[in-house]
Amino acid sequence: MLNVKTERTINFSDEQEQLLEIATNFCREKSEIAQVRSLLNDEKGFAPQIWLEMAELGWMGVAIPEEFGGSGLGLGEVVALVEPMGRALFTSPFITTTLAAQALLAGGTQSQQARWLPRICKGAVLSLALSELHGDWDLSNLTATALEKNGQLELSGTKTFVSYAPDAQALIVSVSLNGAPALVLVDAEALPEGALVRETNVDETQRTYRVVLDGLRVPSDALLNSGDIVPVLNQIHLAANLLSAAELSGGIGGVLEYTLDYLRTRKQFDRLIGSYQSLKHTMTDILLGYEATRSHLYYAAGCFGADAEGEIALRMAKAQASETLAYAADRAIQFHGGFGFTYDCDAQLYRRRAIWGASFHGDAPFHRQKLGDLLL
Amino acid sequence: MLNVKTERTINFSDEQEQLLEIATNFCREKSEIAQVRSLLNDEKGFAPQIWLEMAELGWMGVAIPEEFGGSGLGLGEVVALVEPMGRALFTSPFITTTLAAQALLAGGTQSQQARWLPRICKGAVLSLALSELHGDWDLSNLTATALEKNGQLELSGTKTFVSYAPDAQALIVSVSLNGAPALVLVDAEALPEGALVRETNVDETQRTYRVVLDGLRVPSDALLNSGDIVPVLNQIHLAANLLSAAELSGGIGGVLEYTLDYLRTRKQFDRLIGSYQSLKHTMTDILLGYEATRSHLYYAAGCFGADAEGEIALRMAKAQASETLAYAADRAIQFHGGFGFTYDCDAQLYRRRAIWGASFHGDAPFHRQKLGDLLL
Amino acid sequence: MELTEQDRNDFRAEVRLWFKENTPEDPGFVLPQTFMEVGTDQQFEFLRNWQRKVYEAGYLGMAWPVEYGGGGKPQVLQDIVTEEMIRAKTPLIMNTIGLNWAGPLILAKGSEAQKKAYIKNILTAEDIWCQGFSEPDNGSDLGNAQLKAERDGDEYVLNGSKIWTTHGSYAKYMILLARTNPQANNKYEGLSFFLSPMQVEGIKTVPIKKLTGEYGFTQTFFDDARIPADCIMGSEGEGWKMAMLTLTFERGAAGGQAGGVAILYASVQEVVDMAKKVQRNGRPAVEDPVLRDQLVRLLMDEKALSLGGIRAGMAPLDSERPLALPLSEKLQGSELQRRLADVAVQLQGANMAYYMGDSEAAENGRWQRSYFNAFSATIGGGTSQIQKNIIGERVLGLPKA
Amino acid sequence: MELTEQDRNDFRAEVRLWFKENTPEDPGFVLPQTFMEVGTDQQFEFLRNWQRKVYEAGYLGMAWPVEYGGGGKPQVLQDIVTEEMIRAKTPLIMNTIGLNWAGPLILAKGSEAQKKAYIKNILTAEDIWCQGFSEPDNGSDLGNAQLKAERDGDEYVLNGSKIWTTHGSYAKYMILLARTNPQANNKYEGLSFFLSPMQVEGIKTVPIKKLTGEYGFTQTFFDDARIPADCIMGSEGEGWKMAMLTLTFERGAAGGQAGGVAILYASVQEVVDMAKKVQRNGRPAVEDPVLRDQLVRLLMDEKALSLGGIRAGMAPLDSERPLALPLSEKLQGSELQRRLADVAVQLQGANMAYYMGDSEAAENGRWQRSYFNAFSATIGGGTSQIQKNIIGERVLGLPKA
Repeated sequence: MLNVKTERTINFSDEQEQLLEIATNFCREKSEIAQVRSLLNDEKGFAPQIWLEMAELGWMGVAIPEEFGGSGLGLGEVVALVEPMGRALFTSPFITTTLAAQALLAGGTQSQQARWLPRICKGAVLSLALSELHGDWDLSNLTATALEKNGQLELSGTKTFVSYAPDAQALIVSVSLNGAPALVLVDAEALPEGALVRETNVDETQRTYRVVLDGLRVPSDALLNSGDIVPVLNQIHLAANLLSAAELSGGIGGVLEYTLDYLRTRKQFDRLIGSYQSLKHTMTDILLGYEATRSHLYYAAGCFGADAEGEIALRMAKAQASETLAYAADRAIQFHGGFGFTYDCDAQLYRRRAIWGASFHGDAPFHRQKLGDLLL
Repeated sequence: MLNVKTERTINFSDEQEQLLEIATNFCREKSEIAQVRSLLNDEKGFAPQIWLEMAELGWMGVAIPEEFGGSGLGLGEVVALVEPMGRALFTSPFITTTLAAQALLAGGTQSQQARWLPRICKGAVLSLALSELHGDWDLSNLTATALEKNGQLELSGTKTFVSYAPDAQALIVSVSLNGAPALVLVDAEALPEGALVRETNVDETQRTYRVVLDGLRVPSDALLNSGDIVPVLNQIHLAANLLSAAELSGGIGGVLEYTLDYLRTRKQFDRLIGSYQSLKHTMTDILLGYEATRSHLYYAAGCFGADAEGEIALRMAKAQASETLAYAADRAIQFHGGFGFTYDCDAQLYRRRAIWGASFHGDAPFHRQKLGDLLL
Repeated sequence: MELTEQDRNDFRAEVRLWFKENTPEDPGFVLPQTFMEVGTDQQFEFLRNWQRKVYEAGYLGMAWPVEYGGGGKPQVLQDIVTEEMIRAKTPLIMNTIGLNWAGPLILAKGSEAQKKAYIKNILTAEDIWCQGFSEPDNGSDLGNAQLKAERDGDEYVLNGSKIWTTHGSYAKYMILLARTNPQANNKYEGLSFFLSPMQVEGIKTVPIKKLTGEYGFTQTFFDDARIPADCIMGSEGEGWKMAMLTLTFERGAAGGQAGGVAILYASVQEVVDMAKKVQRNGRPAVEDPVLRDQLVRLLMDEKALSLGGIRAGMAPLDSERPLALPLSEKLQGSELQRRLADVAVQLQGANMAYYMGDSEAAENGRWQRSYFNAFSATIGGGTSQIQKNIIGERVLGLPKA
Repeated sequence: MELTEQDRNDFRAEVRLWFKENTPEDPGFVLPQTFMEVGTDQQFEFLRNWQRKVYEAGYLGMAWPVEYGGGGKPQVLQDIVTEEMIRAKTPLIMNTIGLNWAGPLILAKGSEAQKKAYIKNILTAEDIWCQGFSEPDNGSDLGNAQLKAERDGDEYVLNGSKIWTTHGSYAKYMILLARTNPQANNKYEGLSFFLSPMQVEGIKTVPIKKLTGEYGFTQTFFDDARIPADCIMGSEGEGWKMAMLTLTFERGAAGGQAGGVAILYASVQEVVDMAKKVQRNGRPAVEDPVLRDQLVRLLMDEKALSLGGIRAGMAPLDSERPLALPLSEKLQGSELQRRLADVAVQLQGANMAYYMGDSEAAENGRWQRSYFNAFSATIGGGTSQIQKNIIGERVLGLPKA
């Protein structure tokens, strides 16, 4: 309701404030646009030495309990790291590794946690293999299977959009086991030759792979906790959308500033084009979408995990971020005129990011539909 | 498909051309805005002497066969009369009477046709009583009932939005009879005292009434053809939407010109406000919506009755007209600034018309949903 | 006086109880949703009495100085009262122009005599205030105001006309922007600002019928009307400065308002509730998937607006463009109200054509009326188009045309 | 020659058969959707051969004069060919700038020598033509072109740069707008128009990588390049007039084009067909009610655009604003293509991130690529924003800023 303080407010911690500032400076320095563009054609798609610097800063452990070498904070703090990354188009296996850590915390066995979480804090890359070719955002819709045989699991099927798979020391793979969803922790060394197929992702800053599971065998103890795994999948789904919203929110900030720079300096018909009302008002709409995104985002960051309210908040954040970035980058291309149509104009980088972000665990119409179920 | 001539084209007859011109001049002359406004507080809501002039011009008989005194043309020709009426906010029982005539042609008995169609051509007002309080646009959803008893029909229930009911010599009323839809022709004289209750219609140019049927008895031969009446109801639904689209299309033309006049002459901050791009571009969007409406409308007029293609065309016309007028009139209020907020500014008249038009046999989302069923 | 959380909670409980016990029942006639919609004497008297009652209970002007009739308490208490009024769905507090625009101005810039003369009667609703800024030919362009004020001895002689005067026919005073020097260097320097009496020969108010069919505004005509020279605020030529300061109070960009709810905003939840009751195409409107998508969009926008109010105060999340949230609140709030009323009308399906006064109109035709009334906020106080210019230029640094 | 309906139908049948028998099979590499997208030599050679084949069959330049290589037949026959090409989904006809822009201009305004020299080789695709209008600093503002052409004896010396040169690296000639008199009364009078050769020392083309990752345009640099003085069209100072005439051909506002399909527009039905095949949230995308609403909107817009083309010729339905439909076709067509590609991408759900080259990309990533390529038409030839200004001013009579 307008002008009324909601009972719940935005909880923005000192840690978030510090991380936001540190990450902003870090990304500004380490991810200048020349660096971003040089990575587009790089096979890895990220800079390993910078990844190690991040590990040294403790970023991969932010949301990992202290007993495993982390800082014991939450995903709300991770949001403050990811937003600046999105703004600078800085890419690394940070999101997928963070989500893999969350999956282990939510559903891993004690020995899995003890084995992998400390390594993650120190810089090990892990990745999630949850999507399939049918493209359903419901992570419980699984056609990949595991069969138990002689104390081993035999996997088959194909997973899609597995980020940075060749750099991952392990993958967390969802499969159907005895008709129910299950998660399996697959050591990278167990993958057969040719299991990883690089995908052509519209977002060239990303590295994603299809993983062909056929012929893959892992020991039975590679299973995550054998209880009902659906809540774990749901939690990954929500966490993935929170971090995705943060990354997209940053992207809006980036493309907004990039476009404003042009509109403030480019002349046509002897006028600065930013003085034209049709451009000025559109940029204002984009600003308002950006502000709305950030409000949703940091509210969601502060109440992540708080049942329905937390879920509502992050779905709003993702829906708003996703649609706003798509619009902002679409207009950025248009408003850059002929230059906007070139590969050299950064507008396309953000537009491609918007598509990737929308595809990643649900786009705006998907989340609005879910919100309808929660709110109406 | 772009740039490809469709097999079917817009059939615009010489008769349509003539009627369009005649009606444009007629409405310009007979329905100046002062006249429109003087009728807002008039009990009847229309000028009977002008109605008789229309009858003399043969307008009520345009779509009635020659054997009944009409011209034997079709509803496509009526469209060319109604569009200029909408533009001038000219109101009369023309649409409801024309639709009643079509209902009689589609489903009336020979004696009903022989009795009423010639009278309609000469200026008798008839009206349709099809809607009910549940507001379903599906005309087969009926809670009003008729019971056959001693060779009579006993009616009960309430019909809504019956146009110009006190001036109607007869009403065509839909009821449920033995569990199936039926249409009953009710002579005005048979209506009990107090059966007509004037409604407060948001569109003050309209006169609509609730008709309380309780206690109403009519002879059995008041039934329209006793076969399946659903196709007749569907035909009325389609015809009503075609004429409504025409009226709304005219309204767009009217409010567009009205607003342009203001934007070309009103200054703020020492500039003609029409020179501001945010207004100019919006007006252009409205123009494009208007042109799209007219293209759909005259295509629909030319292929009315042609099965699926005709139905698709008129639903597109109604959806486009309805949404465009609502938008055009909403922006007209806004762009007139403070004056737009007054009752004296005509923008509100068109905005109210847009609501009435949307309510009348289906708004834009409704028709798009039907189009989805037909096209996807 | 530092208040503890406990103090605030205790006070909130007290206030909540008071409004529970004292909020008037439905008077049997339609009440305004905003202070600009007071269109009948019946409404006016009812709301004036309600304001006096709230004031006498100590819940209005709580943070204004005691010597002029205020409560001398911390602002936070008044804010709690406002929140509780909204929660209790009380009628609105009507004398808004006095309480929230003229009052803070007088307290900030007025002479001791002016404070003594005006402040208390604003609080009690004894004196109703109105505003004379807009003119028929200068709706958006205030700096171009042409109403003439010519000095003649101890008086100014006023000639011209003001428009959109809320409460014009009830007001005892008007905050008036007038041109004292047509030969000034620029249009702004020629303006002066007056606390003009309204019951003066030569001042006439004529009601304006709104697009809803109701009343609420007047046009005010000045025909050789003479007002005392000492009712000027500041000195000659300072009118634009005073007007701009008034607007910062009006827009809530500066504090100092007496409090009270001036506008009863509709919430999206109310639309949702209706969508569950109203039929569309033979089923509850809320089941329509396309409409659900629209409703969720509205809920998201409303939530963002509410969260924006919180975030605006949080420096680390607000440092990049600190003006973005404050400068966009009016634009977004007013446009949201228009859009949600529009959706609320549409979802009524075939019955959307029923208007206020029809027994079958959903929620007494409230939403149709709200939709039309919503334009007062998207037009008044700077149109939405002007707001976007301001944001584009002042927040985004885009060049002026 | 008056053609009967029967003549036209017979001709259509003949053409339909020819395209059925002669339309080439999928060459195994991606073909361009528009003439602006020819990015590889492989594509170029394939399309050049296809154009020659169509010309040799008598289906291109049918209405151009026989003496210059045309068919000397009624325009309606060429229009039938174009329609049948679309129906048969043939590859596009690539030498568009020659066939539809430069060719008509030369036929309308060129000397006999120019017609003899250029027309036939345009039709056979022997000579590829390109256009030099836009410059790096003057994308939208053609009248401000700065490329210098200085007369030196029997030659002009060119210095400067043109950008967005479609077919720049393949072209033998360029229609060139250049500044011959920087001291003219106004910027327009200083311009002249040339049929400039491209294989000249000092002219260099550099490919521009498009946002899709492909090629198709070049930037063209002129560094003391000398061209014969007699390749001017009209006289010095008539450049703006010639450029404007060229744009009327380019925009289809005047007839005289040689024909052939230059742009393979996507139809909404293709998106609908995909929506039936593609899964979204575990069910066919076409079953999503919100998406259905969007698809119907697109179908309506497409139908209106197609009907508008018919209605534009019908005086009684077009008399109020006869320029409205012709002037809005480019705007609406280009924006529709962008929107429909956007929807086509979105409906792919989680798989929308697959791009051209991925074996799992829906329809080979065609829609992602189409979406990006769609901006060439919303930006080129006058941005959509400029189109709206033109319509607002020329059709609606609104004042210029």
